[in-house]
Amino acid sequence: MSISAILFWVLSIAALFSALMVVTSRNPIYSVIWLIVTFFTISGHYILLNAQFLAVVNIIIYAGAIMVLLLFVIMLMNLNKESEPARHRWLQLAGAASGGAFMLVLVAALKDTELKSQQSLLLEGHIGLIKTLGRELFSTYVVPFELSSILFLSAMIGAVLIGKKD
Amino acid sequence: MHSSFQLAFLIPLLPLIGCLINGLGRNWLSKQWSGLIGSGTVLGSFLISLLVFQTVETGQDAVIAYFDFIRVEGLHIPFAFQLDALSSLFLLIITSIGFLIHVYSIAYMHQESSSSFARYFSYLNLFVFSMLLLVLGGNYVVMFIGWEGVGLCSYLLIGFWFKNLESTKAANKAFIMNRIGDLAFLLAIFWLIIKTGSASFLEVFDFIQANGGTVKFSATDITVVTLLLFIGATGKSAQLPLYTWLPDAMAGPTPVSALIHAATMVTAGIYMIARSNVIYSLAPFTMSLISWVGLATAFLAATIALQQFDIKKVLAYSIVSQLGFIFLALGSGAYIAAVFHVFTQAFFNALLFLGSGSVIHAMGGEQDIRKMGGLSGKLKITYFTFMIGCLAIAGLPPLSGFFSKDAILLSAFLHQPLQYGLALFTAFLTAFYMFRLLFLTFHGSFRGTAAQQAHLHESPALMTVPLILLALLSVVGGWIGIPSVLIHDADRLGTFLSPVVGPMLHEVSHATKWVLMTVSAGGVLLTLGFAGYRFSNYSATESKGIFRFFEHKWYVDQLYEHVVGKPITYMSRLLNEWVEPRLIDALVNRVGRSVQLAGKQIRFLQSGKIGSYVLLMVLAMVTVLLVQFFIRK
Amino acid sequence: MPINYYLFLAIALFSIGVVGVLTRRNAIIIFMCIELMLNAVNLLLVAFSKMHYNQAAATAIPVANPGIDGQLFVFFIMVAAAAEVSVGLAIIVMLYRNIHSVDINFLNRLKH
Amino acid sequence: MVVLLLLLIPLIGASFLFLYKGDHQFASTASLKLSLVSLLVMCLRLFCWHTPEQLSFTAPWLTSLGSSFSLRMDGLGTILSLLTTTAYFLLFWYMRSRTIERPAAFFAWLLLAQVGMLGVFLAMDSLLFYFFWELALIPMYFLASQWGGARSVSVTFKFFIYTFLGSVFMLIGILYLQSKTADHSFALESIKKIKLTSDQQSWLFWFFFIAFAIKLPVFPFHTWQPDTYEESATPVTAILSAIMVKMGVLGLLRWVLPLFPIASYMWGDVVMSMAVAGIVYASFLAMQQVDLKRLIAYSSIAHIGLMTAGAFALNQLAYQGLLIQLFTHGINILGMWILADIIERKTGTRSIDSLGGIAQHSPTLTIFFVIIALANIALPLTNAFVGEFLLFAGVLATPSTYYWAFAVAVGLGIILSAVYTLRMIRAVFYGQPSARTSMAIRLALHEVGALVFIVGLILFFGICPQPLIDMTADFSKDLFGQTDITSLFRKS
Repeated sequence: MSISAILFWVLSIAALFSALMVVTSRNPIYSVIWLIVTFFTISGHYILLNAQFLAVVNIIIYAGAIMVLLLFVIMLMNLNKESEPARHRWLQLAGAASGGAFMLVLVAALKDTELKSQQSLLLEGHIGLIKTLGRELFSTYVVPFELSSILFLSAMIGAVLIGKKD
Repeated sequence: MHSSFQLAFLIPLLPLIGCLINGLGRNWLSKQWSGLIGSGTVLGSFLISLLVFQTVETGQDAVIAYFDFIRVEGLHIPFAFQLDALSSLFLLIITSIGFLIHVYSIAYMHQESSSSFARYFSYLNLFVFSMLLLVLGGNYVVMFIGWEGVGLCSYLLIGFWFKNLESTKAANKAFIMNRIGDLAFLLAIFWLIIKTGSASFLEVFDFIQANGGTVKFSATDITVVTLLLFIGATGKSAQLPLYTWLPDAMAGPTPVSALIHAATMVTAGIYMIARSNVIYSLAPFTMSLISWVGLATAFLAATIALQQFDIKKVLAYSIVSQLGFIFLALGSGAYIAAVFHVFTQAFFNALLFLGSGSVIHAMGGEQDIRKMGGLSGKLKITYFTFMIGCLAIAGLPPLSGFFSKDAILLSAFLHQPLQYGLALFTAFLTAFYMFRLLFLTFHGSFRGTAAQQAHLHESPALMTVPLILLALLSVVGGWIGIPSVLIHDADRLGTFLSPVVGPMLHEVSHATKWVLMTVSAGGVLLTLGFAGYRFSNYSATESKGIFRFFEHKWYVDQLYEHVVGKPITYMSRLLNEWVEPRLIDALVNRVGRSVQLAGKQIRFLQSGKIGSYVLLMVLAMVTVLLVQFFIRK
Repeated sequence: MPINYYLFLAIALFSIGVVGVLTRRNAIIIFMCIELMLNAVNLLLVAFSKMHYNQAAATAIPVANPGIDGQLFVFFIMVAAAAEVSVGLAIIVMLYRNIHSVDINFLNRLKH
Repeated sequence: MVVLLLLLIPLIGASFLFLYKGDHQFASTASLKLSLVSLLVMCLRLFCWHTPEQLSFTAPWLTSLGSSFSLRMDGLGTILSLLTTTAYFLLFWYMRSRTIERPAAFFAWLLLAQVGMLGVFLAMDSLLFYFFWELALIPMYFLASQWGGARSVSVTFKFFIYTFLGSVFMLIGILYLQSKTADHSFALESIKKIKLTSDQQSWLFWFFFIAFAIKLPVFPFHTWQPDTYEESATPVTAILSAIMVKMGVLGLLRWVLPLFPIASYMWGDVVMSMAVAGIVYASFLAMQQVDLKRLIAYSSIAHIGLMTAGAFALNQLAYQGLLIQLFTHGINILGMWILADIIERKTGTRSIDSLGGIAQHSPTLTIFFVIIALANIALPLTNAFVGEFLLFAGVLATPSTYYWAFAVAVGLGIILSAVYTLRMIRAVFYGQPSARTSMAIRLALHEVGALVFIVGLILFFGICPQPLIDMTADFSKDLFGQTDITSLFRKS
C-alpha cells in the first residue's frame, strides 16, 4: 500500500468519525469543533487529489469564516451547554433509520456502476493549481463569477436587513 | 263491407262522448240531463249493436282497422275492431243490460248531488266504453286496453263513495287483484308477439293452427300461453285463487254491482278464453285445469253463499259460483254452453242485483237479511221479479237458467262424470241458498226497526221497469238455445256461434239427455221444497261446525292476508327501515366518511414542522430511488 | 484511487448529514449538517474532476484542462454556501430574538 | 343551426337574468317567453326543418386536443330536446305564481341547466359531451342546495360528489378512447371506428356505466336520489327527475351500447339484474313512504329500473319502447311533481298521513292527480302504456337466458306500482277531510293550463303514440344494427 493510499484511508476514517461526532455531540460547541475537523480532513482529500486551491479556499471559507461565524452565534445565544431537548425517541430512530436506508439504497444502486474501473488520479495534474483555475475562471466563467459577487452583495444586504432590530 | 259495420266505431264512441260530456260538464249539468246523456248514449250503442248483430246473423263478419296504434319494425298493432258472432252477441248483452242499468241508476242515485251524479254517469259510460272496446278489439292489445279500462272503471265505481275508507279499500283490492291477472294476460300477449310476430286474433290463430306443436310454436308454448291467459281470466272473472275482490267490491253502488260485477266485466275472462278457443283446443292440460278450477270455485262460492247474511254478499258469491260453472264449461270444451250461460246469467244476475238494490233502497240502506222479512207485501214488483230471478238461477224449466245450466252439466258429463256429479250437487246448493235468500227477505215477518217498516215502499217506475224487462229476459233468454232433444232446430245460438267457436259435440243418446235433464230439474224442485220448508219461518241461530267455517268464507281472506299481504308489508318495512338506511345508504356514507377521515388523518402529516417534512422528503427520495433502480428493471 | 471509494465516502458523509438533519432539533446543528452534505458533494465533484482528467490522459485526446469544470463548480458552491450561511444565520438570530429558542419544533407556523 | 339556436336561447336568457336581476314577475315572464320560443323552435324543427345541415352544427373547439364543437340532432336528441323544451315551458308556466326567493337567480340557474342538458343530448363529441355533462351539474348543485329544505346542503353535497365521482370514471374512459382513435379525435364517429377487444370493452363499459348508473340512478347507486328529491325545491326536483335522469339513459343509448356492444352483452345479465332488483326494491320502499315527494322519488327509481333493463334487453322492441318512454315518463313525472308542489304549498304538508279527503273539496285537483298517477303506472290509453308495453315485451325477448326471472321481477314491479300508487291516492284524496284539507284548493288559471296541457299530452300520445315512434324509429333501428348480438358474433 502506497503512502497516498494510507493517507486516503486515514483521512476517510477521520472524516467519517468527525462527521458522526458532529451529529451526535450534545453540546453545539463540540459539534462546531468536530465540523471544523471534518473540513480539515476534506481539505486533506483535496490536497491528495492535487486540488490545492480548493483545499485552501475550503479552509479559509468554511473552517475560517463560516465556522467562526457559527461559533460566534452559538456563544452569543449562550447555547454552549446541552440545552437541546432530545427529540422523541421514535422520531430519532425513524430519522436514523431513514437516513440509513437512504445510504443503503444509494450504495446498492451505485455499487455496480460502470465507473467501478475508473480511477481518480492522486497527486498529479495541474488543473487544481491557482493559475489554471484563475485563468479559466476569468475567461470562460467570468459571467457566473461576476454574478456570484452580486449574490454575495445581496446576501450581505439581506443578512443586514434581517438581522436589523426592528 | 256492410253499411252497419261502418257504424261500428260509434258503438264505443257514443258512451265515450257521454263520459266526456258528463265528466267535463259535471258542475253545469242538471241531474236530468246527466241521466239522459248517460243512458241515451248507451241506447244509441245498443241500437247500432242490433244493426251489427243482424248483419252478422246473415253470415258476415269483418275486421276493421282504424289507425295504427303501434307500428314498429317487426310488430304492427292496428287499432282494429273485429265483428263476428261472438263479439256481436256480447255487444248486445253489454249495451242492453247497460242501458237498463243506466235507467235504473237515474232513480237509484237520485240522492247524490248533481255533480257527483254526473260523475257517476261519467264513470258508468266510461265503463261501457271500455267493455265495448274489450269485446270489439280485433287483437289482444286492443282487448287489453278495454280489459284494463274496465278494471279502472270498476276501481272508480267501487270507490265511488270515496269518503268511506272501506269502499276505497275494496276498490284498491279489486284493482290490485285484477292487475295480477292483467299481468299474466300481458305476459301471454308478449309471448304471442315474440313467437308469432302478431297480436291480431286471426293472424295468431292462423299461425298456431299452422305451426302449433312444431318448433315455431311448441306444446310448451301453447301450455304457457293458455295458462297465462287463464290466470288473466281468473283475475277479471273472479275465479280461484283471485276471486276475493268480488265480494268486497259490493261496497260500490248496487247498480254498479249489477252491471260490472254481475253482468258484464266479470264475463270478460270468459269472452277472452272463448275468443282464444283455437289455442285452448290444443292445450288439454290447461283445459282440464280450467274445468277443475271452475268447479272448485263454483263449489266454494256456493258453500260460502249458504251462510252469508248480507244480501249483496250472497249474490256476489252466487255470481262467483255461476262464473265457476261457466269455466267448467269452458274447460270441458263446451264454448257454446259457456257463452250461453254468460248470456242467460247476465240477465238474471243483473235482475237479482237490481232487485236487491230495490230492497236496499226500500230499507234505507240496510243490507242484512236477518233484519228483513215479509217484504213481499210492500214490494210486490220487486218480489215477483226477484223470484223469477231466483227460479232462473236455480235452473227451473223452462226459465233461461235451466237450459244453459243443462248445457253445462251435459258437457261436464261428457268430459268427466265425477265433475258432473259435483256440478250437479253445486247446482242444488245454488237453488238452496237462493231460496234461503228469497224466503229470508220476502217471507215471514218483518224483523227490522219500526222506522224502517214505515219507510218501506215500492221503488219508482224508473227502477221497476228495468226489473220487469230483465225478468222477462230471464224467462225467455234461454229459449234461443233450446236443445234439439226438446224442439228440433231450436238451438239458434249454437248455429250462430259455431263459426267462431266450433260446433258443440253431441255424442250422446237422446235417452241420456232426457235422464240428465230430469235429474237436474227434479233435484232443483226437491231442493226448493226443502228450502221453503226450512226457511219459511226464520229465527236467528248461531251457526256451528262446518257452517261456521262457511260463514267465515273458508278463512281465505285471512289466509291471503297472512301468506301474501303481511309478508309484503314486513318485507317493505324491513327494506325501508333497515336495508336502505343501514346497509346501502350507510355503505355509501361510510365510503364518503372514510375519505373524510383519511383526509383528517393525512392532514397531520402537514404538521408545519420542518423535521417531519424533511423526514418525508428523505423517505420519498428513498422510494423514488428504489423504484428507479430496483423495481423498474 | 478507484472512484468508487470516493463515491461511497461521499454517500456516507451525505447520509450522516441527512441523519443529523432528521434527528436534531437545534437549528444551528441542522445548519451545520447541511454544510456537511454540501461538503460531501464537493468532495465527490473534485474526485470526478480528477477522474475525467485521468480519462483524458489515458485516451490522449487533446482537451484543454480536462475536468477543470468540476473544481470550478466546487468553487461556486462554496460561494453560494457562504452566502447562504450569512443569510441563514441572520434568520436564526432573528428567530432567537423573537422566540428565545432555536428549537425547530417551535417553527410549525407553516401549518397555518 | 336549429341545434345552436336551442342552446343559445336559454344561454342568453340565463346570462341576461344573472346580470339584470329582475323581480319574480319579470324573471318568470322572461323565462316563460324564452321557453315558449324554445318550444316553437323545436316545433319548427319537427314540422319544417329536416335537412342534415339544419340539424347539425360543427365549429372548431379545442382543435389541438382533437375535439370539436359538434352538435347533431338525431332521433334520440329530437325526442329529448322535445321533452326538455316542453317540460321547461310547462314548468315555467306553472311557476308564474309560485313565489320563490331570489327569483332572477333561480330562473337563471334553471335556464343554464337547460343549456347543459340540451348540450348533453345533442353533443356528438365525447369531450363536448363531458363538458356539457358537468355544465348541467353545476346549476343543479346551486339550485338544489340554495333553494332547498333544511338538510339540503349536506344532501346536495352528497349528490354532487356522487355524480361527480361517476363522471370522473367516464372522463378516464373518454381519454382512453381518444388515445386509441386513429386521428386522435374525441368525435363519436372516430371512436366508433376503433376496434376494441372484449377485455377493453369490458372495463371501459364499467367506467362509462358507473357514471350513467349513478345519474339514472340504478340500484344500488340510488341513495342520493330520494334525499335530493325530497330536500330540493319541487321545481328543481321536477327538472332533476323529468329531464336530468334522461342524461343517464342517453349515455347508455348513445355511448355505452353502440361503443361497447360486446361488453353490453357480456354484462347485460348483471346490469339487468341490478335494474330489475331496483324495480322491486324501490317499489317495496315506495309502499312504506309517508312523505309524498319521497314516495314519488322511489316510484321514479322503479321506472328508471325498467328503462335500464330495456336498454340492456338488446332488441329493437325494447329500444323503441325506451325511446318513447323517455318522453312520456318525463311528462308524467313532471305532472306528478307539479301536483305534489301544489298540494304541499296549499296544505303546508307533504306527509300523506296528515292529508286525506282532498277529493271532497277539490275535485279538479283530484281528477288531475288520478289521471297523471294512473298514467304513471302505465294504464292503457295513457301515454306511458305503449312505452312500457314495448319495454316489457323487449325485456321478455332479451337474448339472456334469465329472461323469465327479469319478466317476473318487472311484473312484480308493475303490481307493486299499482299498490303504492293507489295507496297514495287513497291516503291523500279519499276519506274524510283532515284539518289541513278542509279548505278547497283553488287552482290558478295558469296552473290549470299547465296541467291540462300535461293531461292532453298524456291522452293524445296514449291514443295515438305513432308520432313518437316515427320520430325515433330510425334511431332504434340504427342502434339495433350496432348492438345486434347475433350479427356481431357472426362478424367476429
